[in-house]
Amino acid sequence: MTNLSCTLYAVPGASPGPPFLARRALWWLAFALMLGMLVRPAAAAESTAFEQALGNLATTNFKQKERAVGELLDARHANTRTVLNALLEGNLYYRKDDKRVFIGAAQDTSLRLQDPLTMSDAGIADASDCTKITTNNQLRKALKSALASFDLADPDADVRLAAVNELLRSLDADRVSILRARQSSENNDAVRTAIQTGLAIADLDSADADVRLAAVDQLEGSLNPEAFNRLSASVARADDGSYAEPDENVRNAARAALNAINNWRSFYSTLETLFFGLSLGSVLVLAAIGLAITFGVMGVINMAHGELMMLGAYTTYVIQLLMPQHIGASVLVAIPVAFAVAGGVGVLIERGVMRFLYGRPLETLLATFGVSLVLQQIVRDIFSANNRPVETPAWMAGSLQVNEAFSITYNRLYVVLFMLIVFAILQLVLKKTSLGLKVRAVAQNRAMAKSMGVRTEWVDALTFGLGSGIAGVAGVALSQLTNVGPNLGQSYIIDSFMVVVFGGVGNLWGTLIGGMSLGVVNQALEPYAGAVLAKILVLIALILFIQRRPRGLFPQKGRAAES
Amino acid sequence: MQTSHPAIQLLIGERGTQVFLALLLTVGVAAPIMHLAFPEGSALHLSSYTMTLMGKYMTYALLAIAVDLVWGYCGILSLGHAAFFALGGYAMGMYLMRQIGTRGVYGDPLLPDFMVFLNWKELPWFWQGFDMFWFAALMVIVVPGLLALAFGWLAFRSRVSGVYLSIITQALTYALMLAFFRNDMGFGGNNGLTDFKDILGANINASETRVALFLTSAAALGLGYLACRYITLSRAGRVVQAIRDAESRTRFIGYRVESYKLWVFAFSAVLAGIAGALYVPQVGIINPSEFQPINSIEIVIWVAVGGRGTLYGAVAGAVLVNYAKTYFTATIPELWLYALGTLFVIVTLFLPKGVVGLADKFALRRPAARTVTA
Amino acid sequence: MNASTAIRNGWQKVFGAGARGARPAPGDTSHGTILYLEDISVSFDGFKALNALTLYIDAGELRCIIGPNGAGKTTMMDVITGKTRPDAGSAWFGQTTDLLTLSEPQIAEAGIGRKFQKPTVFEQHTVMENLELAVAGHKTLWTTLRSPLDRRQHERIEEVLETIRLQDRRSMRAGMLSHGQKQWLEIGMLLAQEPRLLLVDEPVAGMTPQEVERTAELLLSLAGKHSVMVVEHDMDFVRSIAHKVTVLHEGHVLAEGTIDEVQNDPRVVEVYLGE
Amino acid sequence: MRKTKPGGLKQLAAAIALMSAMAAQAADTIKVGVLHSLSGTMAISETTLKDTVLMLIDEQNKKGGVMGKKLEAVVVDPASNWPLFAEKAEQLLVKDKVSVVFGCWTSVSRKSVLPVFEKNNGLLFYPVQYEGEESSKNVFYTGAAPNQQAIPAVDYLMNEVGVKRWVLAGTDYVYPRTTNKILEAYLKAKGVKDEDIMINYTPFGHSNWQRIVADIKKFGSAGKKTGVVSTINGDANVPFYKELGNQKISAEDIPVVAFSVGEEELSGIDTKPLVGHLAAWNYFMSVDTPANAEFIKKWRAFIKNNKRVTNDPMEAHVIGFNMWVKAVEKAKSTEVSKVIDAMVGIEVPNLSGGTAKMLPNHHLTKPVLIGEVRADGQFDTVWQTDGLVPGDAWSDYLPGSKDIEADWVKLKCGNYNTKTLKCSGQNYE
Repeated sequence: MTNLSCTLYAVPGASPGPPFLARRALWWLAFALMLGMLVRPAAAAESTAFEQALGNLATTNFKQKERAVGELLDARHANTRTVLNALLEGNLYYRKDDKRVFIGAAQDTSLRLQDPLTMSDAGIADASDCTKITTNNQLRKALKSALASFDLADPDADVRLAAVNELLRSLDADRVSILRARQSSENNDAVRTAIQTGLAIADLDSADADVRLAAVDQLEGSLNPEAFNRLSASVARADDGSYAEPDENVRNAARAALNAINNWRSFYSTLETLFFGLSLGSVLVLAAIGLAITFGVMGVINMAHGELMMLGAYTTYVIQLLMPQHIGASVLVAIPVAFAVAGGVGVLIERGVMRFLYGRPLETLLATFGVSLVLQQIVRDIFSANNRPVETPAWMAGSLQVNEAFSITYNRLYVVLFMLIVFAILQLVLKKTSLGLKVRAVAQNRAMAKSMGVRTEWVDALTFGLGSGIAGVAGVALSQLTNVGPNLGQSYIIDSFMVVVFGGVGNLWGTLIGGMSLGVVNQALEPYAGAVLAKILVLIALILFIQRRPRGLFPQKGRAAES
Repeated sequence: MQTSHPAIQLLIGERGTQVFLALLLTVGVAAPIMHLAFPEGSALHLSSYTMTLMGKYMTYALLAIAVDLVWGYCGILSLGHAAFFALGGYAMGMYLMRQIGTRGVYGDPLLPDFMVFLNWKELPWFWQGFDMFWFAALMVIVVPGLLALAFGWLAFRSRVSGVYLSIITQALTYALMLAFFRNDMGFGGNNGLTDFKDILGANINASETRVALFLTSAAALGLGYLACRYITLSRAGRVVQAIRDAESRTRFIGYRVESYKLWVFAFSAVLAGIAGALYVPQVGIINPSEFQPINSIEIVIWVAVGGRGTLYGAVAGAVLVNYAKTYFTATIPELWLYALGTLFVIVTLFLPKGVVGLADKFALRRPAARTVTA
Repeated sequence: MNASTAIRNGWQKVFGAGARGARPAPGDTSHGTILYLEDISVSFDGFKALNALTLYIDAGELRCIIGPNGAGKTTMMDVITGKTRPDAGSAWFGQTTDLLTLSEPQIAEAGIGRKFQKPTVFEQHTVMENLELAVAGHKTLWTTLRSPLDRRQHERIEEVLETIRLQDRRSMRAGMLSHGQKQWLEIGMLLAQEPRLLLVDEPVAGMTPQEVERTAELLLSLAGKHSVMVVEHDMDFVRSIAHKVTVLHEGHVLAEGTIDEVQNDPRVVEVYLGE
Repeated sequence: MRKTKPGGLKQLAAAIALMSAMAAQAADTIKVGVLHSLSGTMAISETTLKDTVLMLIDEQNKKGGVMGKKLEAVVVDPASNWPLFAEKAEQLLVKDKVSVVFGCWTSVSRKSVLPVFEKNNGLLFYPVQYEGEESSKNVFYTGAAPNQQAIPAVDYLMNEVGVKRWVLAGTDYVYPRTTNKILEAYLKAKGVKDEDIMINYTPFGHSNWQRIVADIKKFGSAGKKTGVVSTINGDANVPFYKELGNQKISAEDIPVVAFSVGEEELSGIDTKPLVGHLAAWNYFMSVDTPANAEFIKKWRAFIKNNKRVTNDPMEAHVIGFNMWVKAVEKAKSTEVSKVIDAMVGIEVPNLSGGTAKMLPNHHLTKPVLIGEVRADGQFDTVWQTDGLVPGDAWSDYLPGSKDIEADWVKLKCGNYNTKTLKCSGQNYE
């Protein structure tokens, strides 16, 4: 057996690597399927081969590890799958003194070992006596591919779909035959479609023109990138004028299919751009909306606004430190806490500094700039100048795969939704509560509001606190998108002011629509102009826009606003 | 009884001006002598480091005056003056780059080093002419001036004012910063222009050149100050201040407010450009971070700390804040942001007229500056 | 107005080109009327501040405009001085000058001066400087930058100072003046401007009875040489100066005539009593 | 400055005595300048290096200093402001008269201080990987040159991973521009076609990567193995990797090899989405050598934080500092010219078990390590060069610089053109 595989490896051109390993896994699976049962060999020969293969894993050489994985598959041992899984998850160790391989579970500084041969407990070892068997990308890919073939018969359709997609990543004749065998017994639509697409791609290589034609028909409308690549290749004209696809009819069908695919692709890419724009716009709006209150309603040029967002982001970090077991919930908990922290600091700033400066808006700029420097340095002293790692909860990671050409990342999607919720709540507070009424009254006519018994000082503090608190909430969202460090605020302050001014000072709807349109325009330009030029163009457009409409998108109207 | 010609009032009048001019003259004379005449190690020796530092402060002071003219006197809060400063600096930097000649690391006679490594084959059109000093000097004035005219024409014509104006000036300098950061623009990208060798044939690092640059900065500051003072004392200056206090009222008396604002803005931009041009050879580098929006805000803060609406206050603020920065970053590198931040808050809260306002309070029963004009 | 003239006008506004050049003599009053307002309408957010207002002022006339709050008095002045552009209608200064095409400084230069309801003097400037700013003459940047006032202008300022009795306050900052003095200073600035049509918004608010009396004298003395339009609430004051009174209501002219005619007009009575 | 409490003359006298003792000592110390930003955008990276130098000085003083004299650190904060770097450099050299300066991170800060060091004949140790194309008499470059980082990394991707299609993504400044230029020339020399290379530049601190990552994904779906070579700088990395993770681009499909992401940066990132992505450095904290274990222990004790990580530029400072100490002892003087002459040829052990040698072009010999990011923010070394790679100041793959050589021993020149036989730049007469 060992000899045989040695000769097998010696075959020139059989490059070691994922397809090679997967193929053997597939053969094995095919064999199992043919027998209609999972093989349960207990034979001594297989155990020996398995044991030997295991021993070969005890190395730091990745090439050798790949070979050992191949041997493990060849051994067709009942525990092969468990071992491969353990290797993929980094739970496979070898003892330094005798190079024996174990499945290990880390417990503080020690390891609970399990013998992979018998799956029996092998006692506890000191962690420093064992070496973890590491993997690299190529090895992990091979392992995943090998494990996928085990999953093809999994009762869970999602697992099967993932397995099929894993196999589609590198198709060859063996996989095709496996997929063909699986096709008839597959009862889930999504999985079957995936299999059919894969088979159709394979059929493009058929010698029979009718089969190829049928395959092209099958692929029409498919957004699988591989399908697109193969179809494009088939109609591409080589240097000598010949085509990869010899049959004229098939070529025409392929062109038609490509046309259809291209149409869909450009449709989805427009959707994608729109979503990118909306999500960028949401970030801008979130960053700006607190400012729309402190700056727009109160007239304070709050240069510390960015630092209040930074406080919100750091709050998220601290909350995660406090509840490391519940990362998923930590972000939700952080929202009210960040509101309270940033809002509280905002009230402090208002009571300590701002209240002496009403009616002197430009001086608020100076003072809040000073405050922002101090806040930055405080954070630097507490948390160090380094960025802090804020974890992304599982429910915010990944993307919503609409189809193979269009997916929406969850974190961006949630940010859009989150922004809308924050905006709605803010509108409610300002329009429906007595605080909101007072805020608007003070904004419009301070003296009059005061004479009517509104405690303007109290309203000022709460308004500033509200704006600051919302900045903190925005910081929670930003912590999921970007660095959490002392400079976080600086990178958003300019953009925030632009959004508020573009929308029209004192108008929350203006901020919403302004931020969204700036985001969409920026993203629409980016594919043509690149990220930098797109931003420059947006800035120039903003300058020209303001000179067309000197009071922003939604100016405050009436005689009061004119003077 | 009758308002005398502003030219006569330039040197007399305000005590602040007198103090400023006296100080400038003293420093301008003493510093070069202390640097050149006394040997190193002598107690009276002034190191080239200190002198260059003082020269740098002077360019900052000139920049502060420029901002004070538009903000303190005309009420235009420009948060984009660093852009004009940087443009002037770039014009000078381009001249200095061209003077390197074959002494660059690649030894290319025509192309600056960064163009060689970007594989550029020929000099872009906008670099033509900068090998001549007079042309570069002209550009120091023309480029910021024209940009200010174009920008101001757009903004003032449609009566953009207040925070809207401030924010679009930020957008202007921000856009310029992003543009200059692009290596494809042909201004050296992030590294900017550096490693200068000669200015007007003299080694830029030589003591004599440093003295000459220092003296030029002092002269520019003095002349810039007097020019601004002339403007503020003239009838036009009074119109400008009237615009600051009641813009639409000024319009109803028959003044073309836009025109006044535009030319004051442009003149101020030119001053900023000159300051930038003098700054660059003394610090030895110009790079796009000079365009940072935050820099423009800082200039405004110098003026506010010093005392808005008095030219000598702007000078005092620029020197004070920058000296504080130099001093704090060396003595308390870990705490200096606290010191600076607190300084800003304290000045705003307790010294609404800046530090010169404080000085005025102590100067007993000094006749108000304005009464002198009568 | 097409795009190129718009740009040219914009350019002129900013650079003042043509300001010293030949311009048609504004306010040609050969037909005896100095101000024509016809069918002027202005609305703010759906609220009609002026509603097809039609009003003529004769050369040399002293006209009083009265009306309850919100009648559109200030808006009308805004339209005349170029601050507000009407949605519809026409406004001519004399036969040749279309006010709707001019900017505020051009209108001022054409010869219309305005005193605001709330006294707006330049508080940081001295009394003298306020008058210097206002005094008639070239007001371009180049002139003001280069040359001080000429002899004639100085004389004019002295005259005005005497008229408004602020000679001994000439070096005082305008912000330090009393309310009445500010009113006077503003009137003085108006005089220094030597306009042909004066728009005076509530000139006697906050004045002592003596001051009111003197103001009435002053305004009467101006009439004839200048045309004056006074907006005022104080009916005694109106009675003391007015030959002809116009009543505005809800953005249009309700009644016009002598003070007695107007006061006996039932519609006017209803408007005022209804208030 | 603490005020002396009004507690009697004794205390005052003691304080005076102490101060005079300090002054006496100060006269007898060797001053070491530390020129790293402690505030502003670069504080993130540079603060650690300041602490590293302080620790090294502390260690050296415990060993009795250098030539019997104690070392004294002079720390300044250039605040991530490039002109301020030049000003502070001049202050260190002219006012404080330091014997040596350890400092700078960004290329622009180095370019800014370069004339100052050359004019005042100062001595600078620059610890960060950089774009090369420079060799100054007054600067020792202890970080990697492009041939000690970028080229081996590309070799690894090409030969071991089988990458056929390349994305060169970088922040738009000199280091990525130059590195990508070198890599592009190198790849083309290896037969990679134009259409298989995608080059993309983004501004500093770029945070919205949706579009670019989507483009990379499309570029990578053309049926050939695709790899990304990232010279993306600092702050822009976090959102970049997050976006990669969220758009489900795994390291197995499209590996990203980064030159600016080390342990320090990873400690500020949620590393889950990064697992498997690569970095090329000359040192990893996970390197299993006694010297490294000792260094980590000392560092953690000094910084009083048991979780602090170490990184490549820190190792560069360790090497540079030890070399400087050796050179001073060899020259028996701290005089800059003598130390510079003594530096070339000095060998000190590095932390990964090899020996760093100072070459005549003022660059070092270094091993090159490729590591894959682990979930705990450390790297698994997956590949390393057989021996040490000598740093090359002037790239052989750039048309402008392939004829240029730096040799401060024989040629006494940092940019000697072997074609024209001329020396330009610093020693040009």
